[in-house]
Amino acid sequence: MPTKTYIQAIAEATIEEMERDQTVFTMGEDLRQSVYGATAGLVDRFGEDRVLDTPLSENGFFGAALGASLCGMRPIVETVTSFLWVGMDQLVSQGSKMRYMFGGQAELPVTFRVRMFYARGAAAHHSDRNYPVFMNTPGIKIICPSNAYDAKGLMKTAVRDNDVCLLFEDGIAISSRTEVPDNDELPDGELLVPFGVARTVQTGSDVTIVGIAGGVQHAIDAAKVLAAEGISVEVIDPRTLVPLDKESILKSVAKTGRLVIVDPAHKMCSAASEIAAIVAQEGFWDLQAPVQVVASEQINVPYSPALEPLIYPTPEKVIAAVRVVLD
Amino acid sequence: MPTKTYIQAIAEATIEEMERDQTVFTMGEDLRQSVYGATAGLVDRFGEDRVLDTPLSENGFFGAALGASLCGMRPIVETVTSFLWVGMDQLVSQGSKMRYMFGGQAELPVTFRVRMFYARGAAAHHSDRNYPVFMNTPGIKIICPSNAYDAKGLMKTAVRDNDVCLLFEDGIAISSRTEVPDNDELPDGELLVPFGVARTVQTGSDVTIVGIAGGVQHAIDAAKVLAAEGISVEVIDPRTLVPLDKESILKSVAKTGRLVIVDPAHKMCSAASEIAAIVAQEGFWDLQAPVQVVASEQINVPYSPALEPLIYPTPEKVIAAVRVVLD
Amino acid sequence: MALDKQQLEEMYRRMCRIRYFEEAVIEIHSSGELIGPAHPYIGEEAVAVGACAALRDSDRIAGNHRSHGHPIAKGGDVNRAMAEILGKSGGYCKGKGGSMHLADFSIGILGESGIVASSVPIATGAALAAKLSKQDFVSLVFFGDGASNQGACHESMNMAALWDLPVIFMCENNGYAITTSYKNSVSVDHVSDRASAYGMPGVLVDGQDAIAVHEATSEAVRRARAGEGPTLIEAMTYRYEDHSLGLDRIRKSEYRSQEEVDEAMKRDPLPIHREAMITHGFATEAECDAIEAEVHTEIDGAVEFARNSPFPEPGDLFDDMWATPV
Amino acid sequence: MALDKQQLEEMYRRMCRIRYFEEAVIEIHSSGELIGPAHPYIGEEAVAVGACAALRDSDRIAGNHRSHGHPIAKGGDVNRAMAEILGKSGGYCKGKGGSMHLADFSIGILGESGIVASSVPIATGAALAAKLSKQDFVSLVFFGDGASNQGACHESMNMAALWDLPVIFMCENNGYAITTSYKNSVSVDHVSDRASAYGMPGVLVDGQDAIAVHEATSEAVRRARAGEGPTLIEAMTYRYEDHSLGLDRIRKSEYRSQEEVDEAMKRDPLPIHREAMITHGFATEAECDAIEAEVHTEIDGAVEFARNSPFPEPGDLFDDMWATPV
Ligand SMILES: Cc1ncc(C[n+]2csc(CCOP(=O)(O)OP(=O)(O)O)c2C)c(N)n1
Ligand SMILES: Cc1ncc(C[n+]2csc(CCOP(=O)(O)OP(=O)(O)O)c2C)c(N)n1
Ligand SMILES: [Mg+2]
Ligand SMILES: [Mg+2]
Repeated sequence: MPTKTYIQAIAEATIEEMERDQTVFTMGEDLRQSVYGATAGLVDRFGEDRVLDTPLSENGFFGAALGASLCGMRPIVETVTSFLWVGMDQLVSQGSKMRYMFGGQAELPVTFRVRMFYARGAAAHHSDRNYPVFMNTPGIKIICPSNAYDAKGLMKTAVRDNDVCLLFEDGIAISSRTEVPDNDELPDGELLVPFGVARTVQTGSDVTIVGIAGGVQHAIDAAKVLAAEGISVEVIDPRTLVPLDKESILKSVAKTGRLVIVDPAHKMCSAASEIAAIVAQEGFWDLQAPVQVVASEQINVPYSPALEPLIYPTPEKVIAAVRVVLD
Repeated sequence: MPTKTYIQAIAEATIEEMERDQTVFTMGEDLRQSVYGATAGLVDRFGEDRVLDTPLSENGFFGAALGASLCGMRPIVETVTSFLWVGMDQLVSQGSKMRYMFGGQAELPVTFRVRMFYARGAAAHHSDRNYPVFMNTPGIKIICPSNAYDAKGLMKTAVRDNDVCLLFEDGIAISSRTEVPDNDELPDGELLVPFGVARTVQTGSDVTIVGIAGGVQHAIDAAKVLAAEGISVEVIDPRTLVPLDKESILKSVAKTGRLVIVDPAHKMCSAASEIAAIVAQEGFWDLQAPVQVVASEQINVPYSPALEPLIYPTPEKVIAAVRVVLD
Repeated sequence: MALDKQQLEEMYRRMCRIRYFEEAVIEIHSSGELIGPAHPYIGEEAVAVGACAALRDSDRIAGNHRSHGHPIAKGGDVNRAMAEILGKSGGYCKGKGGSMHLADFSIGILGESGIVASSVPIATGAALAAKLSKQDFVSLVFFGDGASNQGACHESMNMAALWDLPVIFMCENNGYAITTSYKNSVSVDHVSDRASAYGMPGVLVDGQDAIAVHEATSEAVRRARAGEGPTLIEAMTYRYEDHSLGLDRIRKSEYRSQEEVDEAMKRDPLPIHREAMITHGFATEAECDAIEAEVHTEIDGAVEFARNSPFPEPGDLFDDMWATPV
Repeated sequence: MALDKQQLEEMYRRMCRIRYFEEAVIEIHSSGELIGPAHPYIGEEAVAVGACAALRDSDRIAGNHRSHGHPIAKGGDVNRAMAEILGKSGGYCKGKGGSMHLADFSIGILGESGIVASSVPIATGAALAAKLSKQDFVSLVFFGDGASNQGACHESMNMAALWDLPVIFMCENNGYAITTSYKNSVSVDHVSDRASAYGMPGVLVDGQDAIAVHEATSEAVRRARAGEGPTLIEAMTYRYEDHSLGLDRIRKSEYRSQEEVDEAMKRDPLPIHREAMITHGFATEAECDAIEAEVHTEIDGAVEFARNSPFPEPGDLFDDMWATPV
């Protein structure tokens, strides 16, 4: 099976969906020149009308995408986590609310591709990992692929979904490669990954590690080290946070009795907090030890290469957390 | 001791702080006519320069308040939870980040008074309870008074604090009365409530209920009913979510072994989730039963009086949760 | 005159419909049957009706918190509108939206919106869809003088002008944002003066004269359909009632003088339109009376419909949240 | 000329300082010593220097992601600036801010900001503080042609005009936002054309000519200090380098032609200023050479300072987060 990078997977999904459906188009800043790498060649293939370069107006063009989606279009919007703040009103007040508020009349098939830069010296203004914010605002589906395969399959599902989807493209995974089948290798001729179905990355019996986005790789790396010591780790990647496959997590905890969650977001009110809370409510009797959350420190992202790495989860922190729950 | 309404308490705090310190001023929409009830008479007392009516430009005037605070002023900004989305970029990108990003050079003594309307038929666009969102974005202090006494004391502390403070004025508590001493009744001549110190509303031994904002009253009401059945409830009001007095919560759970959290925010990634996660990590061995979260349903706020009340916490839901943890 | 008898009468009918509808809402509110906020459109009827008279069913509109006039002007059903305001299952949004969120996608009403200026980008996006998919519809958004100060307006107008989108920006300048005079919130004399900053026409029109609003809108619609891009129209109008029902704290006379209110009320859009029809021989007194009587009956019917419509069931609570549930 | 020899020389010194500083940054970046993004100001030096020459130390500035030129023009210390860019503890922000967030509050530099247009409201607020507290300072904000499309600009300009705030909106129109020509993102010919939409003067100036920028800014500062309110200045300039170091995907020739770049580079602000000084008899060739040599030494020193400055310690991580810790 061919290997592809995460970003190639996104690019493939975009092209396939644009070819399949004339109502799909992309909009965002500097797409034609592919500043963020996922839209190269699109304008030659699909023309300028389907690859819109917008002015610097996130609130305006997020809203325009939503408005277009109400009228039969299926926009794919490219942006960056930190620019979501600028367009927050359209995302939350309109994107997450219109459908319910209008009694189900609004279909909102917009996919926001949100690059999540962090851990690369971009400082506080360009390093947000803000999906937990949108977990607290009901009405938006939240997709956090940790690898190229899921990125492609989830992105294609998102484009076909009639709800607003935020797809967070993890900045530390973006150049990583995984096996991604070509369409002719697939029985259905295409790769679609459903929402709300966690992936069990590896099975194990001593402890469950739930990884989110870039946290999955840390979980895998930690599991490898622990395996050498005879500790059997089950790694679970929820893949989508809304919907969240809590059953898979609870089932795993029922088996292992121990839970560590790895989340690159800031710790307070993180996705990890939510999962810990769910297990403390619904999986309590299965727990044999305290839950451990490995998330980012509750401070802004410092620029200095001497400081920045200290705030994020690392395999070492995950290993330390596993030792706590096995203690 | 005189009783005062929550909104009177806010008004008193505003006047006292404006009298005390010439750099304090208020800005927001329709303050001079006191549309939201807390700024009546201010313009007569302090003049138009210190009671600024702004254009409808939340991002602009939130930012202007932050900019003014960098230059020695102490703005009190009035707004509504739902309008925070509009000014989100200034709040998060600038308000929560400037101090750290600039290596501590920026002092940001701005208090945002944020009215939290809900449960009064205002529909999805005017019923946000979005403090958890700001818990995930480090750099902002979050104040959630549940009663008039705390509203006054915390507000005065906020105005004197050099960090950005969001003070959420709970819409269902806003006309409630509690005893609030006049200044001449107080040894220090004024009422200041410190941040990060929870209030134990009542002590008890069977179960701990942590209430947030309007959730505190539900906790108290539930506790009354339960007391009649011989169930002894300890009620804790954290009062501020950032900083969060987790020690008081953990201590109480150590005593009772059981925890219910009542939070009017949407359940996913709520303040309640965070508290549940903290206890699952740090208070696990004290827990004798699953934690229970009573928060708002994970859907948008419906308008109909036949539907809206169904989504929020109620004393009945709290009682049911207590029965679960005591089961 | 570009309008014929039937059109002029229909405009009058819709203006009456809005007026009587709002009067009924005020009455219902004062009885305590309605708890949430509601923002009466009384005094501004000529704007929505004049504008919508220039549109087709397939054209899209979006509006704001002052939200009953726009959908009724676009041809919305007063029964379903009133039921929505009472939170009933027979309402436009099955009771989930209420006063500020009326919508009827089947006739191009993309929804009223409570966050000030938030539907301006939405309407711009609808126009973008029309352009990209080569569908023959235009989009029109109603927003206030206060709203014009929001960044969302700037961004939308710039995009619309850049891309020649078929959108009409219809600013309803009723002089105030709640209590704030537009003179204290808009730094130039007129909102329409800002059109030049985007390279689009800015048109100032008498918002009490439905025919004038229709004319200005028709030209903007012509431009839009011809691919010539957006237009900013500012209709000068006046709100006769308080900002919002339920906001008792703000009595109208505290931020605007009684003389100003009285003066403004002399130019009531309903009699202005009625007289214009009669003067120009398009309708008789009797015909106008008949329309008024018909609409009164219609609105009584709407109130009855709304009152009889059942409340939604608790089991409906989670419906309509997702296209594919989570 | 309003400027004397000393001022003109100081302007030249600062322009050279920016140029050589940026050249050093580019060199350091290509060596791999610098990982984060950095946005060279080369080609635009006359804008920041011309503008800041019209300001006092007590006046405030705020800037954006293209962030080294503004603080240096305002009199910032190149040692601390360079150390910050390398993430060192001797940097302006102790290594916590980096290239995009240089700030020196002690001389009125309220900070560069990475979110495009986000410092425009901040600078407006600084001017509000000056007005409310009757402090005698003005505020000036640098933002790009791309930034001008953000709603934050609209809202700020409207407020500033309404309240006659002492703020100067300095738009650095370098023709592009990353790869997007301003002709495809601003719907009118010039950003300064938009000033009329706020009722403030809009001034178009040659941004390659520091003296011209100084003159335009001086008049705006005079207005501001006199309580006459804000001014929007658009300085036409050009970015000689790629948008950002590290964004290798965007080679300059793909979105702008080599001819265009070559043409623009003929109007290099440094030689323009140097020649103006010499032509008008304010400085000799030798004096100019001496300045250049001095500044080269200074920048070498800055690089050395930065390299020698220690990285922050892990124990510093949580400092500076709160005024009163949580
Ligand atoms: C973003 C936002 N800020 C504030 C409000 C509160 N609010 C509701 S209506 C209104 C005034 C709107 O004025 P205008 O746009 O002129 O419309 P009008 O009410 O006059 O029709 C305000 C401030 C809001 N709903 N949304
Ligand atoms: C809100 C926001 N959107 C997008 C970006 C990404 N971005 C960084 S610089 C830039 C272009 C800015 O153009 P302009 O304002 O003209 O300044 P210039 O870079 O030309 O100096 C963009 C799109 C950002 N930093 N912030
Ligand atoms: Mg108005
Ligand atoms: Mg530019």
